[in-house]
Amino acid sequence: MYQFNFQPVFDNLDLLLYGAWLTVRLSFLAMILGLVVSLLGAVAKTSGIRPLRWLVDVYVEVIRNTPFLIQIFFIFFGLPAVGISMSPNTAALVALVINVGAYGTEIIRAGIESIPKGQIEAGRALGLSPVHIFRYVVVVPALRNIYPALTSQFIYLMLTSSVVSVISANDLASAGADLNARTFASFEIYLVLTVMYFLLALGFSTLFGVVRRAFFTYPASR
Amino acid sequence: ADLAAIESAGTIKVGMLVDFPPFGIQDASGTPDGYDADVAKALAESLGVQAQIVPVTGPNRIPYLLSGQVDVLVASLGITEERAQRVDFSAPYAGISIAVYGATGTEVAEPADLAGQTIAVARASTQDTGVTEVAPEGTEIRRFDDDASAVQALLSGQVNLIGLSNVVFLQVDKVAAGKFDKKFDLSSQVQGIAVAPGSDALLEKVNAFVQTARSDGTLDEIHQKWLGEPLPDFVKTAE
Amino acid sequence: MIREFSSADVMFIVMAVRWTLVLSAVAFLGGAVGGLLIALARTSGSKALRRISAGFIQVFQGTPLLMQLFLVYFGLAVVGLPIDPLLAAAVALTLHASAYLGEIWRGSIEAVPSGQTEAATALALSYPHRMRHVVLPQAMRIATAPTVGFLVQLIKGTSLASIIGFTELTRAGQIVNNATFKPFLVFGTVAILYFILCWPLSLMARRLEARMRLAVTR
Amino acid sequence: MTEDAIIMRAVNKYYGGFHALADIDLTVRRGERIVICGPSGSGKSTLIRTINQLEPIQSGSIVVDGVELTAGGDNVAKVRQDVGMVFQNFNLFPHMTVLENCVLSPMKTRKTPRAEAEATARHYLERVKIPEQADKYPAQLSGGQQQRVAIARALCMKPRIMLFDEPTSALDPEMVKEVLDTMIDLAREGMTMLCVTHEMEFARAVADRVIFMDKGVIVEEGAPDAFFGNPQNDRLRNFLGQIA
Amino acid sequence: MTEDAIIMRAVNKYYGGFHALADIDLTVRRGERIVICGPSGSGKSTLIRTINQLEPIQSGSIVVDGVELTAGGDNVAKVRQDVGMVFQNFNLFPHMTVLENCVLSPMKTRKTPRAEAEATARHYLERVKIPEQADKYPAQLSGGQQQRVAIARALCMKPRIMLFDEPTSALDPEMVKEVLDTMIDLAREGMTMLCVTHEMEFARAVADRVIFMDKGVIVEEGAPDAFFGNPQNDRLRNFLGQIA
Ligand SMILES: Nc1ncnc2c1ncn2[C@@H]1O[C@H](COP(=O)(O)OP(=O)(O)OP(=O)(O)O)[C@@H](O)[C@H]1O
Ligand SMILES: Nc1ncnc2c1ncn2[C@@H]1O[C@H](COP(=O)(O)OP(=O)(O)OP(=O)(O)O)[C@@H](O)[C@H]1O
Ligand SMILES: [Mg+2]
Ligand SMILES: [Mg+2]
Repeated sequence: MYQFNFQPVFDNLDLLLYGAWLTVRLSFLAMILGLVVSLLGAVAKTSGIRPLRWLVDVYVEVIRNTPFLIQIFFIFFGLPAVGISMSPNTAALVALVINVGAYGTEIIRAGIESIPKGQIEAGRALGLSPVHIFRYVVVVPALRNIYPALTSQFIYLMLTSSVVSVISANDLASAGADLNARTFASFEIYLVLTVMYFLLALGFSTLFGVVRRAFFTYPASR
Repeated sequence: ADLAAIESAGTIKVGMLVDFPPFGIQDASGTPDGYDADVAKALAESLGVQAQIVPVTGPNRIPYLLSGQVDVLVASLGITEERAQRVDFSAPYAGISIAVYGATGTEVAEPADLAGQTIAVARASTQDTGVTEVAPEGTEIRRFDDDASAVQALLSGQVNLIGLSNVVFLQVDKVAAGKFDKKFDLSSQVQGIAVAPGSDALLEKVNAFVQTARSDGTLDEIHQKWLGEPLPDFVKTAE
Repeated sequence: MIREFSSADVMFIVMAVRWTLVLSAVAFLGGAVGGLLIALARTSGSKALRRISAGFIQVFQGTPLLMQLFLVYFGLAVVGLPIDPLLAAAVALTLHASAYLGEIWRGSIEAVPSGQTEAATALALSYPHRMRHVVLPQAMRIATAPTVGFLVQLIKGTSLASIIGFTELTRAGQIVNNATFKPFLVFGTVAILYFILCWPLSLMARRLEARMRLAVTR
Repeated sequence: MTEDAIIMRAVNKYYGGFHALADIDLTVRRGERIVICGPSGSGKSTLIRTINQLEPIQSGSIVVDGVELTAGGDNVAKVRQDVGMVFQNFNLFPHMTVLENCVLSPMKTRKTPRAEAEATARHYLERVKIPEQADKYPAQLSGGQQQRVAIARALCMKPRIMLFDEPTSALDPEMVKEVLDTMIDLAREGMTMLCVTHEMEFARAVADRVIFMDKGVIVEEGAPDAFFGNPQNDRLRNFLGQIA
Repeated sequence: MTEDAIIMRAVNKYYGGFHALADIDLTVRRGERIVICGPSGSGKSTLIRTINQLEPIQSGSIVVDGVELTAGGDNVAKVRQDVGMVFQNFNLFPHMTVLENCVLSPMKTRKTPRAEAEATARHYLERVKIPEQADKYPAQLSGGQQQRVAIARALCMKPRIMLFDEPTSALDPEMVKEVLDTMIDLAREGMTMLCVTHEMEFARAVADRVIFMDKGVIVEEGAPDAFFGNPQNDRLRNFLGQIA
């Protein structure tokens, strides 16, 4: 039977905690910026402007249908060839934002399209401008309708951010890998990492819950 | 693993890397091949059983062994003190030497010159350990998932130094002839066949195999085939 | 020992697609069934069911698939229950997909106005009929985009199964890249193959959505 | 079977802190036609929604067709097959055509074959004067057309009790008359009916009993003659005063 | 400024192949009160929805307050601020309280300060008798309460023209009277009004002109006296016959 020994993990807990902090920071920033990209993308996709819609379509389909690993690889190793060179951590953030933006665009678009036409008509009849209608009439119910899907995507983002270690960016997973290389206590490390990721996800879910209660708890229409 | 069980099953499950040329590769038909594969076959032969090769990766090879999914690792596993606490090593059956390489123009002659430089290594590799040990304060070590990514960082100009084995550097030099050269040696590294702790009977047999193969020319022949020279002396003499 | 990137390598990568397909199929099937059950439990009237499903989602959505695979495969072996890698992958992928799809579908079900359920209830439709004919078809309108978004991520996520020994598409690409040092060529090929696998899903989703849009609400 | 179609005893219903129904006692005989009226927000919709358990009640008991609703889950399902309902805001299924809306429940809960269910549906659509809209989606109908679909859909279940929540609100006078005529027919066929409506004409013409609600309480009830001719309650007098 | 509030010329509207409005000609003078009636599905809602361009028209022209709607995009926005509308199905914003529903547009399009907008909103909520519901969400209101919020919301924009689509359908007779009184007040204040309604009382009491539509066509129009007293058209005679 395998003898578990968590000593090496606890001896290096500070390393893992720092990694966890990096993951939180990276994914939080990516969520915020990704939300902005998603909203813009969804607006463009539901707008009447054809070329804009096509452009967003291409962006969404290319990003959604290719692996994140390859996207980040391209951004970090490929872009220097055309003179765009970023530090690993910046490249990781950029790649994550571009990635989550594509998924978010589609999710939010579905939310926007779920708003009954009558709501928009009422906004128009009140003389509200399209921007005001979007901002005050559409956004909140649209986000409410797809909120679980969107927050799931954000949790997924946090978990997949571990891929950034391929370009030597630092995060919780890479801290775990470093520790693994020094101690070879793989099971112990994986167990502790799993628990830490779980706690981070729990933290984010709690945050999403707070946001939901603040904005989306109005009684649903009959 | 239990020697008797292996013998009665008639096969030994060997974990090996398939992404570490020329030690472990996959040939064009997808079959594992390379120095490790040949050693594994020779080992099986000496035990009088069939070798069943299980492809493993750098990060998961030790879990594979410890959880009993494979009986032995012939997986270019460098012998280090930390690893020796987890697994039992045979006598060395292969070796590589590790050095710092870099762009020809870069002036780095000794570890102290690394200060202020950015150097790429494969995470959790021997070169990672080696560079980390000697690098002075102010060195930025970038750890990539594997040698290929680290080399890509070098080729794309994201770093201008790399910790690499002589074997892999040979290949880099073919891709970018003359653009990079060796700066200084880090260490030489011998590799052992690993078994899970408590497999003493198996380990004894493996050790017997390695001793014989080192002296009767079996390993020289395989080494010649894959690396173009006989087994280096530092391997033969190491314990 | 460096190799040129040859047609044999391309074949090797293409052949690896079969594992990607097998793993995806397993994950889709397991996830669809599990996800539906989770979503229904999460929106049910029973407090216990809601709690349990919420806990399930929290755990399996909140931990990385890589870790789940690792712990199921190696963890069970370590405690003396060796498990077939395909079974391990099936278990982990099903748990993972069920949690995500369950959460996505819960949201879509809740977005259907309660008047619809009330009307179906007043018509004496049983719970399964209510769901099957009234609520789920309308929930689908909102669910399609996020579901397809997740499924294409799942296809790509099966690459994590390489940790337990599957040489699927991504892993095959890494192996060839390590032998050839041609990342853009190799990963370009890999990306195109993924695109070929995923793109039809996106197209299907569009068709489906366009069809559902016919019946719009005023 | 008992004589009484619906018996409500001391029913109380709260929305959070808001007392929407206060100690409602009501017995409806088989075949009786009851009209419920009262000011907006007085709890009329809430009352009829408790009868088929769309709104859970906090205390009291409701017995429908001899079956105690509050007792167990399974009863409710059986009772609902016999209780048709027309909602104030229709609640048509937007993803189904008019015909599909009508045949869904007969086919699924009564296992009526499609052909028969469609025949019934077309019959009732004819009766509410929109046979030609059968293949449209609800969003393509005018308000009045939607309301008539809702009525036809409920009738397709051939219920023994019908609950109407302002079934003529979106209709023009002509259609109101059509629908009321349909309802009078149904009444003749012996159907038990509870109808929230402000059509006093209808109340006078077909109701056996008129109930006036205010602030969640049944303030007055009686046969139409007495109700309209000699209202006892101030609030009701006021209310009726506005109509004349 | 011209004398005429609304001028429709040869307006045609199709839903796919369905001819919903056929060659509509209609001129509404400033301050005029018009009642539109007609059978269900005759195009009444469609007609008033074209006036603030919620439904695009296929041919013809519509001029509102001297502004040609069909000409360009920007006009529409300006015109809509002066044209209030109460929808047949209310279309309240579910994520805002009653008060927020009412102050949204004044604050955003007219830049009214919040305090002032809220005061106006409370004033109109008072007028439709639901001041105490100001902080509830639409889903928490009864049907009649929702309808009154819709009316108050439209009035908060202080429009010069009001379009009502069956503004009293969900109301009890008492409330109908309240709302009609409010509308009569508005009419006195000189507001131009188009009202789809089946309340013939209201038509008689306040309408300057009554319009009868059938199958997308204006069949007859006239002052209430002539309209009710001496209908020319058979279809209309029939229609009125049902009411009496
Ligand atoms: N979900 C809810 N939360 C809080 N209050 C509610 C809710 N639903 C209804 N109410 C309140 O309960 C009261 C009764 O509502 P109900 O819908 O039964 O009225 P009603 O008599 O049908 O009125 P109407 O004729 O306007 O339809 C109203 O004052 C309403 O505001
Ligand atoms: N989107 C649509 N597609 C097809 N037909 C439509 C659509 N919207 C409305 N119609 C049809 O246009 C006709 C006019 O509808 P409208 O809503 O204007 O009627 P209305 O006079 O307001 O009736 P009601 O009094 O019942 O509200 C109806 O026959 C309706 O079926
Ligand atoms: Mg009501
Ligand atoms: Mg209408």
